[in-house]
Amino acid sequence: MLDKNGIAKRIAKEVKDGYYVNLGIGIPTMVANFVRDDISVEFQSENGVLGMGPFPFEGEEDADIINAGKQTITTMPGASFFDSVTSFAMIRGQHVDLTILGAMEVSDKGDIANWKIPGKMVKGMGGAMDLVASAENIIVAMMHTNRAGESKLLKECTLPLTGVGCVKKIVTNLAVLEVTTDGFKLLERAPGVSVEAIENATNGRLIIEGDIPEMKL
Amino acid sequence: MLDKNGIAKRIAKEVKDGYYVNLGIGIPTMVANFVRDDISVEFQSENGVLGMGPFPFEGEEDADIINAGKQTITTMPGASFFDSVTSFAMIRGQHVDLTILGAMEVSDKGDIANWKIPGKMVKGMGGAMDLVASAENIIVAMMHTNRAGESKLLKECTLPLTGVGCVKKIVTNLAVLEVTTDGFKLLERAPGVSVEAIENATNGRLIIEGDIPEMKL
Amino acid sequence: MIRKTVENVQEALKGVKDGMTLMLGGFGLCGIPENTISELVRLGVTDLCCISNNAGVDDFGLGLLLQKKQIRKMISSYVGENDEFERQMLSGELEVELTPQGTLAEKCRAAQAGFPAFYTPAGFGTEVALGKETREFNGKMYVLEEAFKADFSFVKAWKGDEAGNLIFKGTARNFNPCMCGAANITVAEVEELLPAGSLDPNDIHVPGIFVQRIFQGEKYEKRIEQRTVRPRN
Amino acid sequence: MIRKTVENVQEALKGVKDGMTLMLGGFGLCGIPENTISELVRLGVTDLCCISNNAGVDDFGLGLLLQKKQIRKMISSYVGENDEFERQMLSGELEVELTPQGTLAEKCRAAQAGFPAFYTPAGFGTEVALGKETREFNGKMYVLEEAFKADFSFVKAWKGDEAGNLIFKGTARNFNPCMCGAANITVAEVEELLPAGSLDPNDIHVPGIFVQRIFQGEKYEKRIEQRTVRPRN
Repeated sequence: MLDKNGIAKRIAKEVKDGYYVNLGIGIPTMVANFVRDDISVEFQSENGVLGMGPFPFEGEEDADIINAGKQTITTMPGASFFDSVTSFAMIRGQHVDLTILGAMEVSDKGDIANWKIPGKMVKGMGGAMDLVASAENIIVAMMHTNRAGESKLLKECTLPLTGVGCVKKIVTNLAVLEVTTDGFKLLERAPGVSVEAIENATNGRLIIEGDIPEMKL
Repeated sequence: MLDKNGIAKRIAKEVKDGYYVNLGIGIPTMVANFVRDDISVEFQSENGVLGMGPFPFEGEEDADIINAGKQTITTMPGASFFDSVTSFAMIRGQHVDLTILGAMEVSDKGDIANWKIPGKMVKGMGGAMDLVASAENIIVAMMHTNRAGESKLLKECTLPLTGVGCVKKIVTNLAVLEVTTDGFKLLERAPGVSVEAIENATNGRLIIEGDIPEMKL
Repeated sequence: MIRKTVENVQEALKGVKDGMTLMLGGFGLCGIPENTISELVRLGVTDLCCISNNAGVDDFGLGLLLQKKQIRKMISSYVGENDEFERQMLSGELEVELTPQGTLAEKCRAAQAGFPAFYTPAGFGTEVALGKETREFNGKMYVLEEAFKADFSFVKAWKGDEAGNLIFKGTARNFNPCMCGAANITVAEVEELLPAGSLDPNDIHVPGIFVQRIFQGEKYEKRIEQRTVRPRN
Repeated sequence: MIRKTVENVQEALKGVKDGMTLMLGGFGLCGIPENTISELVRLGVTDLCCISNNAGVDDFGLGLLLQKKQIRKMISSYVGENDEFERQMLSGELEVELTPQGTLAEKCRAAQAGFPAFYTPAGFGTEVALGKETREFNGKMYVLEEAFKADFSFVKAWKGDEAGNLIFKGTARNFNPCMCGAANITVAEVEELLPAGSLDPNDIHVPGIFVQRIFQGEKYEKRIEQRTVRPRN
């Protein structure tokens, strides 16, 4: 079973040379720490920066340079700043190659819910609805089950949707899955996790074909 | 009767302190020469400059700094350069206070034709259609009649339209007219021009109420 | 050059009244019009509709207006980090219209650029699209979203000049440019107000035509929401 | 940082084929991709559809491609100053689609920003609106215009860096920014190509994400169409 760092590490392997990548808040942000050094990747943050670097050294924080999670950041050589309209032109116009974000629920049709729990938590969708409606290549990073032990991979989402039929891949603490027209296709097991454990933790349609390899990190 | 300079001079009196003004090619461009020195005006050119100044001194021309008529220009303190999208945001968004342009024909309903003579002259509309469709305040600068002596102020335009019901005021070599729901309302006569001469040169509905003053330049 | 300079925030906010719709730039606490918000609190105008990507934190940014219950309605994309906001919303005191972030930006830009409405894929199939026209183009579904209308836009820039030209710093740019010219009156507060001619015409982020009033803010706290750092080796 | 530098114009134009739709930046002869146009002439590609605000003059700019009859269709707002163009158009050899200038810019921007179509007031009631959907919003009539689709965008900037970031000079900016990212492949030629990190991230006009290939042009003639001057006193 993976921890959050493990999920981020596995997703980092999906990042290819030359990619522009948008990272959501939480586990997705951690992906940046695990991307190979020998490839060129630029991180976009929807509040208006391309070419994000690591956190600043203490004392060098600049209130005017933050990411979408409102964290102080730095920039890399070749970075640019721009306004929100241009930022979403990048996103809506499909110039961002890979979008990684968290979710509360994903359905076996690729629907995603991650912005609202009616009557309980209403923080808003931020840029998530724009991202999932436009991105060609979306990976969801999340735990396989919620705190109550219930599956987050469902037949139908029960929470208000963020987007419809948009998720292509999911990396959880238990598995890597692809969303196909027939449901979640199991691609890889997390180290030490059995196919049965994944079946038990998955509520939506699950496709298991042949031997399922253990993921390499 | 006015010459082209006279038309430009009369129109210059319509330019108010604090106005952003878009000047078309031809007579409109000449208006800039006659605007009072004691008011602040900024000239916009739709190819991407606000705060246009006079032509450069010889030897100081810059191929990268031109107006929409492709003439080399200079800029005034406080000028800005921008792209075509932003330029037409200014125009379509009604941030430009006054638009002055030439015309081949104007109808007594405020329609304007100035971009095409079928089978003969097809230079294109450039920014004219955007300008007339959005500007709240459009003044047409033109000769009252064409070279064949035919009126350019018509009941209906005969040439392909540039815009519908958009012209508010017309300054010609003979008169200043306002476009009202009842037709062209004669406001002023050019020096030495009789009301009869204006009537004879006008084909569309012409409203003459009371004494028509001679224009002051 | 058309002068737009006003002496202070009081003069800049002349005409702001109860019940108005205001746009306010900024992302989180980054690039917010701090001096304007303080003056709105002091003025005590109420029943406001605020269009702003976020709602500040409890004791800074728009949170200050929320505390005083000056806001009737918020139009935002993300309103976390604010307990008082959540309380007012869940109790029904505060009306909230949540809008996808890119749609929010474009609704401002549409108002600025004279577009009445636009089609965006964001929110299709979600509750955001409820009651809105949807339409297919080239096999993909889009939602028709209308341009905002607002009485005032309040933005914050790094440098500005007397002609109203603005330059922003870093990610403090965010929603500020698209809100300029998107309301009847745009008021820009800047850290440094310069004479016309001080800024390179090539470097202007927002041309002065989109700004009606400009003033130099008295002080900027520029509070950081999430101070994240790495150790020096 | 993602490197996009190519060695020369030959490499930059790899993949350009007969029958393609090309966007070309510039207004008149100002800010046109001179080196790209020369190479298109040399390549002899034909049956092209060119989206460009103007069509050059007889012996410069897109006029060079017209002379060689490489263009099947022009989509432009203004095509004066070009006798050969007029001859080909009136004889029917050349297909011409005239589009209002602001609409032309926005059709590029829509393609760049992922909008399938937009409503503009320009051209309502004129032959430009024939066959197009029209619609009323708030008492005013608008025409529905669709985003362009193109195979290549060719733009010209003043300075660029290896990450594809672009900065323009003066009014040579014009249509270049909205064409970046509006085609499958965007190629930028620049007067000066710099290492990444040479340009201030605040000053970038077009972020590199919208540009796939960048090269330094061999030479720039920058011809002036209307040399207007005033006498020194």
